[in-house]
Amino acid sequence: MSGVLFQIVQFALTAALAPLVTGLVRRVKARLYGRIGPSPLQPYRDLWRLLRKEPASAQTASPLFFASPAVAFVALWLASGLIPTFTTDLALASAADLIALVALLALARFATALGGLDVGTAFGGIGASRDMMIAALAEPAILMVIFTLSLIAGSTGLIRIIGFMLGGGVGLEISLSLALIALLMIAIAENGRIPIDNPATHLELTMVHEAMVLEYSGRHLVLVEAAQMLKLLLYLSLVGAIFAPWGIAETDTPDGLMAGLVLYLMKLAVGAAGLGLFEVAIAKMRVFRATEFLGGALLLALLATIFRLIAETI
Amino acid sequence: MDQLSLAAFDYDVAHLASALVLLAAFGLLYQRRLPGMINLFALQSAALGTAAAWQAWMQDATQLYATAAIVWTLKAGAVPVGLHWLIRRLHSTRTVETVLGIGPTMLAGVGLIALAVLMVTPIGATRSALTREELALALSVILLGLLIMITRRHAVSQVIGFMCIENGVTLAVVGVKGMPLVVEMSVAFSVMVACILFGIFFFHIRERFDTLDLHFLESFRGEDR
Amino acid sequence: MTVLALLLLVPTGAAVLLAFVREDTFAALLNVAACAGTFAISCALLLDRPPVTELWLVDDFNAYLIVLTTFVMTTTAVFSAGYMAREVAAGHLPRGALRVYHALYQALNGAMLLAMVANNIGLLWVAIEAATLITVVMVSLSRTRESIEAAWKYFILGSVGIALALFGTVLVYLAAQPVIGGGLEAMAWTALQARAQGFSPAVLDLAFVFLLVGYGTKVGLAPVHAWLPDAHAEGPTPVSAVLSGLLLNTALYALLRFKMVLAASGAAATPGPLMIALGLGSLLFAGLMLYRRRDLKRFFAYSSIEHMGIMTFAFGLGGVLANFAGLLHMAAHSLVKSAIFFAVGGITQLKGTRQIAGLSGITVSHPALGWGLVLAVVAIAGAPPFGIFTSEFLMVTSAFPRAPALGVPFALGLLIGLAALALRLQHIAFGAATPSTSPRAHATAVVPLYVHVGLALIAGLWLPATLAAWFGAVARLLG
Amino acid sequence: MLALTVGALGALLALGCAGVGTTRAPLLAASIYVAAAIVSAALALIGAIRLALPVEAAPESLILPIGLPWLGLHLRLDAVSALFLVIVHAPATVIGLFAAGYARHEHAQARVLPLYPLFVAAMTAVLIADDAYAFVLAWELMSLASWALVLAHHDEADTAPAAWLYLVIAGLGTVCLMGAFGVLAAGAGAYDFASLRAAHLSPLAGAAVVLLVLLGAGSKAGLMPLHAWLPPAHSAAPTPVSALMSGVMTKVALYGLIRMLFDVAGPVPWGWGAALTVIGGASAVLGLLHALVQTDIKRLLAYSTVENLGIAAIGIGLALVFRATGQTALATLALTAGLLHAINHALFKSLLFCGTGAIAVATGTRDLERLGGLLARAPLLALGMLAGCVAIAGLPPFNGFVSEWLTFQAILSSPRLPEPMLRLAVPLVGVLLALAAALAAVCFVRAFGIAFLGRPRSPEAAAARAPERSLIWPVLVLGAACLILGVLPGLGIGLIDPVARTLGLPGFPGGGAFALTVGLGSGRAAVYSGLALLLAAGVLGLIVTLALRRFSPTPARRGAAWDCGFPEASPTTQYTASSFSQPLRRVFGPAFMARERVDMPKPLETRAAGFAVQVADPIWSALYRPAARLVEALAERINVVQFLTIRRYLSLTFGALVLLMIVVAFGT
Repeated sequence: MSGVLFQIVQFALTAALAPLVTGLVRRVKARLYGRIGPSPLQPYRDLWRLLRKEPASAQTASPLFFASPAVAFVALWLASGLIPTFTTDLALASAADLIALVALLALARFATALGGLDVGTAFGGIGASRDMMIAALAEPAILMVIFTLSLIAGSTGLIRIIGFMLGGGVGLEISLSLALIALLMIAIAENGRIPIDNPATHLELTMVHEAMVLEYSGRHLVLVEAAQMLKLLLYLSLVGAIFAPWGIAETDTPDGLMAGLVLYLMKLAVGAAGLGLFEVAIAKMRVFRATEFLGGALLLALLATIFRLIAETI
Repeated sequence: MDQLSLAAFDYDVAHLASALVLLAAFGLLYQRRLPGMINLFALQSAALGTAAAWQAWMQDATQLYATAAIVWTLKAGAVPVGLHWLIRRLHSTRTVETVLGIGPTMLAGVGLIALAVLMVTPIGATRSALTREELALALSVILLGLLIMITRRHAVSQVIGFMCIENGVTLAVVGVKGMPLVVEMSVAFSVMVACILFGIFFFHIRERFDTLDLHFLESFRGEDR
Repeated sequence: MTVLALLLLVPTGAAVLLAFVREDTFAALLNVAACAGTFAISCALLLDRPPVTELWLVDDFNAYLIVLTTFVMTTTAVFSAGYMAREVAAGHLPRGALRVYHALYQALNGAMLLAMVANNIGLLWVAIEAATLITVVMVSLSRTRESIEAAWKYFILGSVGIALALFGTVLVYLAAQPVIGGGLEAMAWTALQARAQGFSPAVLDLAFVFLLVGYGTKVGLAPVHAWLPDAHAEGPTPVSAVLSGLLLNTALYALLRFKMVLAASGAAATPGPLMIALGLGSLLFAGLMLYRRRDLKRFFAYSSIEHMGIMTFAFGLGGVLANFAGLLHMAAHSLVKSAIFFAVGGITQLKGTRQIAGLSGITVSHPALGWGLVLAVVAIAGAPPFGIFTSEFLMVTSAFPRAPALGVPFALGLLIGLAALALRLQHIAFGAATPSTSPRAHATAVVPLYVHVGLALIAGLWLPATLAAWFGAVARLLG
Repeated sequence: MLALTVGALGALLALGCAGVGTTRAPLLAASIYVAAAIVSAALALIGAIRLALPVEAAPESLILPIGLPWLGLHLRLDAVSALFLVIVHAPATVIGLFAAGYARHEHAQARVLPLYPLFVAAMTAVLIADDAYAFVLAWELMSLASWALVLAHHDEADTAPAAWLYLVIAGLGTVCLMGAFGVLAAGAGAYDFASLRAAHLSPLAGAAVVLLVLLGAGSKAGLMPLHAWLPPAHSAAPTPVSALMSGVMTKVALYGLIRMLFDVAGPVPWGWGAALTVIGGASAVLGLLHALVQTDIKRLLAYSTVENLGIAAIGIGLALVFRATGQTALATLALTAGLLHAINHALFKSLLFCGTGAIAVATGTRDLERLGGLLARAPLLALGMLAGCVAIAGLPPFNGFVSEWLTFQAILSSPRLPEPMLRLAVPLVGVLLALAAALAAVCFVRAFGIAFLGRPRSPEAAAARAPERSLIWPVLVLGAACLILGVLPGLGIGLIDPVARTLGLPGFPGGGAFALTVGLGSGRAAVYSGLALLLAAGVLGLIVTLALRRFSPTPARRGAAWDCGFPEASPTTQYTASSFSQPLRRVFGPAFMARERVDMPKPLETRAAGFAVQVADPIWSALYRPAARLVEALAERINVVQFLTIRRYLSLTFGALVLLMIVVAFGT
């Protein structure tokens, strides 16, 4: 019963926090660039404004065009709700393991790409094709990370993994650190951050994700943006849940939950700051360099698996 | 004189005849002029006939006399005459161009005879000496005949080669004791020979077996390449 | 005995009679009637077999071959009745050629039957030689230069082969004579098989070499096959059908009889490897030759070489299964291959050419004939559910475990053949139809075709028990 | 029930004969297809009933008095056959109904109608055959019928080569199977599976059997490198036939693999399982890479068939490995994964082919470059195809994801393997599978997006009208089936469970009708509940829609596309199929020897710029072309023998004679 309750809280929490995280990242970047920058709450205002606007769209747009942002948003929301953030006692967390999580992300991407192709403009095509290419390279990498984790923890279920990590049975492992780096690289790629893509750009030929969603406006754009924000949050909390599981309550005692919640917020803050710092530090790369970037991630993840296997063999 | 020496004498005569056949075959291999080949063939057939007759007398098998008669009349008589007439009729060149040089051909012939002997030796254990050696001779004659056929280009010489094969077979036939149907077979054979001669004459083979008529061979070689 | 005498006398008599019949259509009918008569007689032969005499023999082995021969001769006669008439009408045959043809047709029938029922190796030889001479004349019937050259090639190579075969026969007698004693007895299959133990293996081996090369020439085994493609291509199509379907089988029958003797003698071990070598060689050689053929009839002639190789390989492999397969293959092949030649005859007459390049889309222009061809070629390629599939299944399955080194090239050969057949079949049967002289295919070509294919189907799915029993018995004797 | 099955075969044959006459009667043709579909439904039902029986129930067997005289035709219906009866005939039913609707668009009906029921019958016969002869007979009949069906449109240019290649590779497979059975039967005449099972083989002979089976059944399943026949044959065949060949016949090939490797050929050493797994992985990735660059939808689907069969092969291979290393529970898991994927693929591949047929009817083309904007013109068809694309892309909540998930779980169990080599190899296969899964998404975004979305790229696409209902609802039905199996995977696993136990493996570890649970003991466990996710998503979706309704009521305004302010770009400015796959074509260029030719005019030149891409299958040039060249060269070389002179032929005779004599002289 409590599981259902916490699950609802979790959904609400992720939905509520997502814009804030994005805002934080922007704020940090602005500060590092020497600007004051908008308040972290700015994204909420943007979304609200967009929501109230009258959406305009092409005549050629089909129903699928309007459905796809919703599907993507729901898939991502669902996925983000499956990651234990402050407690492992979630009704749904046991209904889907990491593989299912990745599949949900893929579903969201599938829907977005179709939306990009729908209107029939050149940019939609560019964005969809490049986004799918990046994903096609990122997905094997993340699955290899999952392999490593499940080799260590003995399951692809997040709860078990977190339990294992918290159990302290695991020391500092090469494979784990490799997996972490790989996961971070994938997260950057998947969220269309620098150096793969620039969320702030509107120079057509450098766009990936933005090009895909060029045609959206009004409430549809809201869903798109929100979905992006959710995705960022999702990856941050995923990294946090796996590699910094401290504080996630395994038994629902009030203070345990409280601690979990607070720690989760702190993790997010740290993650956002780190991301901002990283983005400021490096420059965007050409689209086709992305393959090398992701190939590196895949290699790292593979190395992690192999190290793990060797460790098991010896 | 006791039986044994008499028997020995019989063998010698039989040998002599068969050896003559083989010798003639060798001569055919050596001879490069058509008339010479024809005469040699006549000689070979005569020797064969003698061998047949001798065997007929030894085994007192009447049908062998018939065989001997056929051989003498047809092969030693009619066929050579016919061939002489034929080559005159075809105005074919007197000397035959051989595929292989005479020397190598002779060597090959010797090799074939060696092979024949090699094939026959294991038989010895159970057979009486006569048939074994008869067999060796017959086998060599057949092989030599085949060799003649493939080393000579002229149609007539190839016919002679074929008939040499046949002589070898007949030699074997008369060699073995009491073989039935010998006459029928030799008759059937003669029919075949007759057909070949008829064919050569009828189809105007000028130079060689492998051309009926040169200019349509270009158009037809079984299939256009 | 009387039945047997009838079996031989009817064709001979018919041959003599037909030699004097000038009226072609009547002659054709008479020809069919005579064949049908021999077929009926042979069936009677099946019901009660005549006792084995020192000259005549009907046993499990040749009984079915006799019936097969008479049957195929009958259907081919039906086919030729229509076909030859059209050939004459088209002016492809000289006047009066049909008289010779019909007479020789019956003579050939008689010669082959004589070869089958003879219980005497000498008589067998005479019969096969007669058959050779007869077919030579039949091949040269159209008097074109091509046909004459083909006939000449056939004649010379055939004669040499026959001569070698005679020497082999003499050698067998030589081996038998000391054990059995002189006389016809020493040339009778029955006696040879019964008392083969005492024969000198060395003589038998030597004999078999000559028989293999000699009769092998008639079977059409590479490398002594050379007469076969041209003879098939240049002779009238019914003759090609009979050559492929029956005469090759007859020669193979002779070879197998001798193999039985060697198998019975026990000591001699040569036949197997030699036959395997020649069979495999023929299979691969013919399979490759198929690719370069442009003449339809010559194409299928090579396919006959291929199948003769397959059978020879199977018999060389020996063992009950392989021998059974070989026997079944003999029957199925003669049915299907003659059926193919019926189709080919019909097609070449409709399209007016024998060049594969000029033939296309038969199933479009003449569905019945076209699909008949497809069925027959598919059957010859060893596809189910026809008899040839069954035999090839048995061959492959028994070749692989016993001699993988042989099974692999054998399978490869089958594949090469299949690929070539499929390639040409698709071109001939499908695609855009080339112009044809008549919109309708001729019933005399189509009906026998489907009859044969149907029988091949039965052979594949439901082999009559008695026939299977005979095959089994013979297969054991073949060693 | 076996008797009923045989009766059904008879009925199908009768239908085939009935089809011979009907050339120009669409109605009659349709009714024959419907009848065939009814028979298929009956057969599927029979299979289901048999599966419902307790596993201990002895399999029915039957001996027909045909076939080899001393053997007869052995037939047998056990759980394995029953499962594949379902796998084959459930889709075949729908395809039959689709074919009935498609009949009026089939111009070569006379060449399809008689063979279609024969083809179905042959596939069924393979499933119930219980002796080598019957098996090979049915197998080859299946190939033959499908070959003739591929040739149905023989008037089109590239049909003949496709059919020829297909027949030759099929022949290779058949010969290999014959060889395998031969080694098992060891020259004795007993070909019934019962005695083949009893065969005791030397390790070498056993290896030969497995190799031959892999070649024989693998070629039919379209596993690399024997996949070359699939794309051309599928694109040449009439659409219902392509659907049968791709969706159904390949499953019969899997049946052959399983029947031989798990049942008849006895236990197989793990090395072979590993080999099959690796082959499967390679087929999955390479197949998909090629699917990615095709523009003919049917070719695309054919290559994706190679991919999916590869995935199934991974499962089956792992099952072999696990069984050989004594981990039967894991073996069941892997086998279930493979078989479940087979079921799923049968469903969505049939769907996609039927849908392609409908597209072709609507627009008259299957070329992606000429399609576009179909969603607006045939919305229902688009819906069905979307379901199929999502399913085959392996995305939840559809069925494709479930089987891939299970396969991943099986791969993740590889550390339990004793051989270190395997432990390292299997995860690499995992990478391949992951890559394949990701690429599948790309491939089918492309397929659906280019065909159904955007604006029409050609007049015929613009003029397209929705095809008639009878072509659409089969697609929808199959789509629904895909969804149901994805949400309730328990149904599929329930079907497979008896099979595993019939093959001497334990029941499925875990299970659960609603939540698919895999419990592997010692704390290893994983859960996936499509149903729960679907419900949650439903709730969240409801919330989203309500929220939007509440806070953003203003209706959308329609106008020109924004497109960064470009004015009214023509449809030709859209991304095309080949431009969509261009990035990946670059990344994986070597895999398909992609050659791009750009022809850019100089400045001040007035001619149009040109761009051409050509892709080729490296395996083709590495394996098939050399073989063809070799045969050609040999044929050329020996062809001189046809043109010798009589004297030379005589020399051949002479040589043969002398040679044989020498052999005899020295041989004995």
